[in-house]
Amino acid sequence: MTNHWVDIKNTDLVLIMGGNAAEAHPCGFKWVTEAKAHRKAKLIVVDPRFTRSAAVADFYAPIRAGTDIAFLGGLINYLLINDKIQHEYVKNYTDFSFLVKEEYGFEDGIFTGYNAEKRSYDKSTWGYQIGKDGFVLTDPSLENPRCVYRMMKAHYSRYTPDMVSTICGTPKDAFLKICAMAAETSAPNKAMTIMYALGWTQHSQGTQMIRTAAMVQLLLGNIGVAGGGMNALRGHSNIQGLTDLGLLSNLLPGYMTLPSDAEQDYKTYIEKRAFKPMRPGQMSYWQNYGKFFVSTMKAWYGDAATAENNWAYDWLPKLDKGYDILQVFENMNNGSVNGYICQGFNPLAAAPCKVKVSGSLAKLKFLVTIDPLATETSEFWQNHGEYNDVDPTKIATEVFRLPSTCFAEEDGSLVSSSRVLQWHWKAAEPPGDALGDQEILAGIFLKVRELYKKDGGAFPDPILNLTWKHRQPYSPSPEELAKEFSGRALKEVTDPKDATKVLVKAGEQINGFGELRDDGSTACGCWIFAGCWSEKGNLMARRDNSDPYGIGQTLNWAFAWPANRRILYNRASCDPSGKPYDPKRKVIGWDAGVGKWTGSDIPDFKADSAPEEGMNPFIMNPEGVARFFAIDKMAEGPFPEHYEPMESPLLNNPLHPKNDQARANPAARVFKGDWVTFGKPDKFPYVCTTYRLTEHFHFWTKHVKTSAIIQPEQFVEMGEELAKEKGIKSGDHVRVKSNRGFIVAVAVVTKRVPTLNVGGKKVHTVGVPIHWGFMGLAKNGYITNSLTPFVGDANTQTPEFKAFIVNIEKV
Amino acid sequence: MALQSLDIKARSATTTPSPAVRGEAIKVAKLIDISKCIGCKACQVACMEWNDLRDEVGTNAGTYDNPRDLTDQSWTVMRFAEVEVQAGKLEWLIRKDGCMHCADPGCLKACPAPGAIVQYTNGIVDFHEENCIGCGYCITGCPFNIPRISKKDGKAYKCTLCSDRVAVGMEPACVKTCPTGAILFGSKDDMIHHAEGRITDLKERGYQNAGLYDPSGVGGTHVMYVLQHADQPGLYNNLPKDPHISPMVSLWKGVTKPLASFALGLAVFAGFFHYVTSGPNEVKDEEHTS
Amino acid sequence: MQVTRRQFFKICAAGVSGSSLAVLGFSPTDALAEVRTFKLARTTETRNTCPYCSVGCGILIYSLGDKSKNAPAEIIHIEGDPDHPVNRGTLCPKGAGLLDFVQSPSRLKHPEYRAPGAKEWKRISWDEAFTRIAKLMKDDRDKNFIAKNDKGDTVNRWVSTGMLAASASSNETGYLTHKIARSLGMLAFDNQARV
Amino acid sequence: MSEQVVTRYKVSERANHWVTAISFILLAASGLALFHPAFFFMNNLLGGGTWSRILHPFIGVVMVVSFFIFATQLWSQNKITAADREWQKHLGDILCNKATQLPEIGKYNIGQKYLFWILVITIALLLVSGVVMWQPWFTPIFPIVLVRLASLVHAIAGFIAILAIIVHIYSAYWVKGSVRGMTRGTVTAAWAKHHHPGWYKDISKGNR
Repeated sequence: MTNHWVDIKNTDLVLIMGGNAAEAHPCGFKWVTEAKAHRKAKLIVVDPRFTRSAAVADFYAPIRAGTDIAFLGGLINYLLINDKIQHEYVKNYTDFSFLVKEEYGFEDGIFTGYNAEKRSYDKSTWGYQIGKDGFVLTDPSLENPRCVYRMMKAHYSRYTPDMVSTICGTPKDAFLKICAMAAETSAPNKAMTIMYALGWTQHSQGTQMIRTAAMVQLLLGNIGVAGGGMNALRGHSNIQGLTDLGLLSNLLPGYMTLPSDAEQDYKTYIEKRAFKPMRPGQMSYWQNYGKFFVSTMKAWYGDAATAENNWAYDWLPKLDKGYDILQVFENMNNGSVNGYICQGFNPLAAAPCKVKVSGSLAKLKFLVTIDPLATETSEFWQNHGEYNDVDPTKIATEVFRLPSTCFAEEDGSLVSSSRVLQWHWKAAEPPGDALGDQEILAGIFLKVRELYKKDGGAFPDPILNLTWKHRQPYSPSPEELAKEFSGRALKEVTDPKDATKVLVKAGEQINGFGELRDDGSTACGCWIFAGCWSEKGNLMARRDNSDPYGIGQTLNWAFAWPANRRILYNRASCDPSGKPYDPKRKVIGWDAGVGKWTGSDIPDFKADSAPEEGMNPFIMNPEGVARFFAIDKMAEGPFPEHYEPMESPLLNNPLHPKNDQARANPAARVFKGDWVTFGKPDKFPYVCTTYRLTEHFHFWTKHVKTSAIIQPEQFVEMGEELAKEKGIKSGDHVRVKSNRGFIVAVAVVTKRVPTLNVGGKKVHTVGVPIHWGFMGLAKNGYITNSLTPFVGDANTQTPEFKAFIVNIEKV
Repeated sequence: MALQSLDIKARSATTTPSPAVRGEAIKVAKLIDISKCIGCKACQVACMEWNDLRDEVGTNAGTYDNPRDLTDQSWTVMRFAEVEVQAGKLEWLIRKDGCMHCADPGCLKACPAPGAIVQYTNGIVDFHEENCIGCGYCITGCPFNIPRISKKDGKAYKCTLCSDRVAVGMEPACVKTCPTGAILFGSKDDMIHHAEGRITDLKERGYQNAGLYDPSGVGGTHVMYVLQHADQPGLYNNLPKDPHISPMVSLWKGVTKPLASFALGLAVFAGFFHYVTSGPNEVKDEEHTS
Repeated sequence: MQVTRRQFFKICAAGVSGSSLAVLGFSPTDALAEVRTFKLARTTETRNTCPYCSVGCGILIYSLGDKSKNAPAEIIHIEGDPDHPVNRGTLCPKGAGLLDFVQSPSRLKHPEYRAPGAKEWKRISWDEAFTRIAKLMKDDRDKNFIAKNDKGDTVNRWVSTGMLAASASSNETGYLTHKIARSLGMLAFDNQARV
Repeated sequence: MSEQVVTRYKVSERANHWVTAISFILLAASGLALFHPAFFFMNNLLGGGTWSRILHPFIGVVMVVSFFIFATQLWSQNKITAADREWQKHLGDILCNKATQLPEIGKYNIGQKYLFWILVITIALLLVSGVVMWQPWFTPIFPIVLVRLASLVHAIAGFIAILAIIVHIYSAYWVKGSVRGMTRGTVTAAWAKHHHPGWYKDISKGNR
C-alpha cells in the first residue's frame, strides 16, 4: 500500500476493483465504512461478481474477468477528453511533458521491437529523448506530439465508452457513471483511493492492470495524499515482509536485485542500479545502492566480506533466468529438480494446474515440508480417493513432514500491508515436539555446514562463512535476528558533512538507512528495515496509539518502513510551493521558519530541501517524477494495452480483431508443452474466475473448526440464466471442467453473478472458491487449481487464476 | 459471580415482583446496522468461541447460510437475501439473526419453570439452563422463533447477549469483533441516537424508507436493526413487520392461567361446601332392608 | 375405607393453604439467577498479531495459569486488541476463530518420514530428520552445483533443489531463510507473493 | 346379616380405571405444575421439573391406552337416553339430597355419561396436542403456529378434564357406597337399586 489501512478513512471515494476488500480484509475494510460514515465518502465496486463488498457499495458495476485494462483505459480516456485531471500535479510531478523517443511506436496491438518467436520485446526504443546534458528533454507547453501527455492521449483515444462496454460487458451508463464519480476527485482537495488485490495481480496482464490504475490516480492527483493512493491489499500476514526481505528468485533484501550471468563485474553491477538523476536537482535515492548492498553482505558474511573480494559479490548465485514457482515446477516436471523444501507453503493446493504439480512432485527425490498443519502437499503421494487419486507405491519421493510452531508460540515481527513492522509475543509452548522455524532452519543448516566442514564439497565458502553469531546456535533468537536486519555500525559512523560528528558508535545499532556506508563500516540485513531496532530499543514493539493530528498516522505505533513513513510519496500532497493541497488532511508541509518539512507524517523527501530547490516528490525515480510512460520497466509495453486473458470466450481482441498476435498478452511466457493445455471457447464457453471467501483463509482454515462450521463445503457460483440453460438448481452437484481437469461441487445459483453482454454475445461467468482440499475438518473437496492454467503475468509470472474458461454440467 | 437478584427485573414462572422493579437502571442495547453488514460471520465465530459452542460441520445447501439455522450451538446466524427492490438494482441484504431481547419477552411469559428465564434490569433476557426443564414453551412464546432445544441435554439455549461479559463491563463478543462496526453496543438511548444518524445518511444515499427496527409490539427490543427498507422488514428473510406475542400464547399464559387455577380451586371449594351444606348422598337404611 | 367428615376438612385445609402459599410464590424450588462466571478473570494476557492476512490485526491471547513452572500455559481464548490502531479490537471470522487454529486436530506434533513407495508415515526424531535432509541436500548440491556457466562466467548457483518460503512466518524467520538459501546458492526460491 | 351385593365392575375394568386414574393424577399434577407457578411444586411428585417434562408425555401415552380400552368397555352404556334427560331435570333436587321421583336410569346417570364423553373428547385432544408439544421429539417437525395452538388446546382440554375429574371424585365421595364399586368391584344391592334402578333391574334379571 502506498498509504495505510487507517488512512482510508480520509478518502472521498473508494474504488474496489481487482479485489474484494470486505471479504478478504474485513478489518481493514472497516476504514471504508468509517470514510462513508464520517466523510460521506462513496464506495464503488467493479467486479465480475456482486461480492460482499458490493453489498455495502453505493454503486456496483459488473465487468468481464480479465478486462480491467480496457475499463481503466476507458477511464483515462474520459479524464483526458473531459479535462478532469489535476493540472498542477500532473504537470509538475509526472512525466507529462517528457519527450518520447522518435523510434518508439505502436501498431495494431504490438509495440516496437517485438520478437514473436521469443515472445519478448527489444525495449531499446521504449525511452525518453535524452538531451546533450544527459537529462530528459521536455516540453512544458505540452504541444510537442511526442510528449508523454499527447502520446498517452492518442493511445487511449481508442478506449471509447462503447469500446469499453464491448470488451468488458459493463453497461455503458454504469461505466460513465463511475467515470464521472472518479473525475470529481481531480479537484486538489478531493481524494480517491483504489483498493485492489489478487483480482488484478493474477492475470497474464496483471501488472499492467495495476499500472493503468496507478495512471488514473496520477491523473487525478491522488498519489501521496491522505485518503488516496494505490493500495495493494497483500495476502498473507507477512507476505509484505517476505517480499521486503527479498525472498523471491531474483531479489536481495530491500528490493535489491541479484546479478545476472552477464554481470561478472561488481562495479558495473552497482553502477547499473545506482541510477543517476535524469532531471536536474533530483534525488534519485537508488544512488545509494552500493551502501545498501555492502551493508547486506557485511551482515551475511561478516569479516569474510571485504573490499578485496568485492564484499563476496561472487558468492551470490547469478541468474540465467527467473526461477519463479511456475518455472520451478516446469523444471521439476522435466526432471531437473531433485529436492524441494516447502516451508509453510502448500503448492499442491496453491499452484496452478494440479495435475502438473502433482506429477512434478512425484519426480522429486526428496520433499521437506515444514508446517504447523498437515497440508495436502505433505500427502501428495497418499491416495485420498477421488480427490487425490494416486498410487503411493509408484511414487519414489522421500518425504519429511516437520512440525513447526504457529504465531501463538513464537516471538517475532510481521509486516502488515501498511508496511508496519509489528512485534508479537509468545503465549504458549507448541504441541508435542514441534519446533520454531528458526530452530528447524538452524538444525538443517548447521548439519549441512558440519558436513561441508568435515568432508568439503562444491563451493563451501559461503556456507562456511555465513555469519552465525547466535548465543544458542541451534536456536537463533528473534531478537538477535531482528537486530541483524535492522543493522549496526561495525566501526564508528560519522556525519559526511562533518567528520567530527559521530552518528553511531562502533557496535551500536544504527538509527536508519541514512547511516549506512559502502566501506564495510556498517552491517544491515535489510536496508529498508534499518532502524527498526535501534539503540532506543525494539521500535516494532511500540504500542503508543496516539494520533495527535486525527488523521490516523499513529507514528509511535510499531515501526513502518521506510524510516517510519506512513504515506509514501507524501511530498506530492503539497503544491510545488510546499503548501498542502488540502490543509484539513495535512500530511506534511514546508515550514519555512524551521527550514524543514513537518506534519503528521515523516516526510518521504529530503527533509530540509526547500520547495525552491525544485526537487520532485518521487525520489526513488531518477526523474523525480512519476511515469505514465513506463520506459523499459514493463515486459509488454510502456503504455498498458488491453489483451484478452490467455483463455478467453472471445476468439480475438476487439481492439485488434485482425491481429492474432495481439489477442492475448504477446509477452506472457508459455512453456512449450502448455499450449495444448489451453482450451477453446467452443468446448469451454464460460468464463471462470477463482477467489477466496471471507469465511476461510487459503487452505489453512479448513483445519479450523469454526471456519469449517460457517462455510463447510465446496461450491461453485453461477448466474440464474446459465443455471436455467443447464437445468441446474441451487444445491445440485455440478461438474466444472477445464481443459486441465475438473472439480465437482454444490451449485449456488445466484443473481449475484450477472450474465454479460460482450459485443452482442452473452457471456456467462462461473465462480469457484479455492478453499477446499482433502485434508482438514471441512468437508473434503477437489483442489480448485485442478482447473487453472499454467501461465502467469508477463512481468511477475503470477498465475492467471482469475480468468480462464470452463464448461459445466449437472451430475 | 455473585447472585444477581438485585439486577433482576423479571423472572419466569414467578408471581411476585423481583427486587429491581423498585427502580430504573440504564438499559443496554445492541444495534445491528444492516447497511454496514458484509455478512462475514465474524459475529457467529466470536459467539461460538466465547460461549464454547461448536455446531456440526454441515453441508452447503446452495446458499451462503451456514449453519443453516439457529441451534443450541449456533446462537446467531447470518441470513442472506438477494432482492431487487428497485428493478435492476440488486441488493444483498444480510441479517444477523438471533435473540432480540424483547422488553416484553414472550419466552419468559411462556416459561413454566421458575427462574429458567430472567430479564435483567439492563434489558438482557437470559436463560438459566439449571432451572430449565426443557418443555420448549419458550419457543412457542417467542415471536421471532429464536430459542432451540438441545438434542443432547434437552434444555433451551439462545443468545445471552454475553451477560457474563456485560456483567463485568465488557461488550458482547459479536459486537467487539464486528469488523465494519455494523454491530454496536451501548445504552439503548445512545443506540437510538446513533441509529438516527445512520438513517439520515442512508436517506441521503437514496434509501428513502430507511429506519430503525425497535418493534413496539414486544415493548421494544434490546437488539435493534437499522434497515434500508424499514417499510418492508419481510425482505430481510421474513423479519416480522409487527411482532407480538401470539394471542394464543397470551391467552394460554395470560388471563387463562389465574382464572383457570381459580376455577379449579373453586371446584374443590364448591364440593367442600356442598358436602358441608347438603351432606352425603347416602342410601337410606330402609332401602337396605327392603 | 371411609374418610370421616373431620378428616376431609383437614385434607382440604392443607390443600388450600398449600396452594395459596404457592400462589404467593412460595415455591420450594425457588433458585436465584446468576450469570456465567467470567472466564478470563485470572488468565494471562499476551499480545500478538493475527497470522492470516496482511491487515495485521492486534490480538490478545488468553492462557490458563500464570506461567508458573508447574503450570504449562494453555491457550483458551483469543480476541481483538482494542488498542491496535487498525483493528481496534475487531476481528474477522478467521481471526475470531484463531483459537481453533491453535487447537486444531490437524496440528502436527512429531517429525514424520515417508520412505519411497511407502503408504504410511513413520515417526522419526528431529536428529534423524536433520541428518537425513542435510545429507540429501549436500549430495544433490555437490552433484549439481554450477560454479561456471557454458561461457565460463562465475555463476555459483544451485538450481536442482528449490525452496518455497512461508509468507506467514516472521521477518526473523524470513531473513534467516534468505541468508541460508543464498549461501547455498539457491535460486529456485519463491514465496506466496504470487498465489 | 350379610349385605346383599351386586358386581358393578369386573377386574379388568377396575384395573383399567385405576391405571387411568393414577396416570391422570400424575399427569394433572405435572401438567398443573407447568400451567401455573402456584402448582410448580407438584413437579416433585415425578422427581422435579425436568423429570416431569420427560415423564409426563410417556405417562400420557399410558393413560391414553388404558383409558381408551376402558372407554370401549363402557362405550355402549354411555349413550344418552330420554330417561337420562328426564333425570337431568331433577339435578337440583338430587344435589340437595331431596330427589324422590326419579326416572329409572341405567348403569350410568347423565352426569356420569357427560363425564365419559368429556373425557373421551379431552383426552383425544390432549393426545393430539400433546404429541405436537412433545419435546424434543416431535415439536421440531411442526410449525410454531401449530405448536402454539396445541399448547393452548392442551391447556384448555387439561383444564376441562381436571375440572371434570374433580366433580367425578367428589361425586364418588359424596355418593356414599360408590367407591367400593371401583375398589372391590361390588356395590350393595340397595345402592344399585337406589341410584341405578334400571341397571339393577337388568342385572337382577340376568342373575335369575
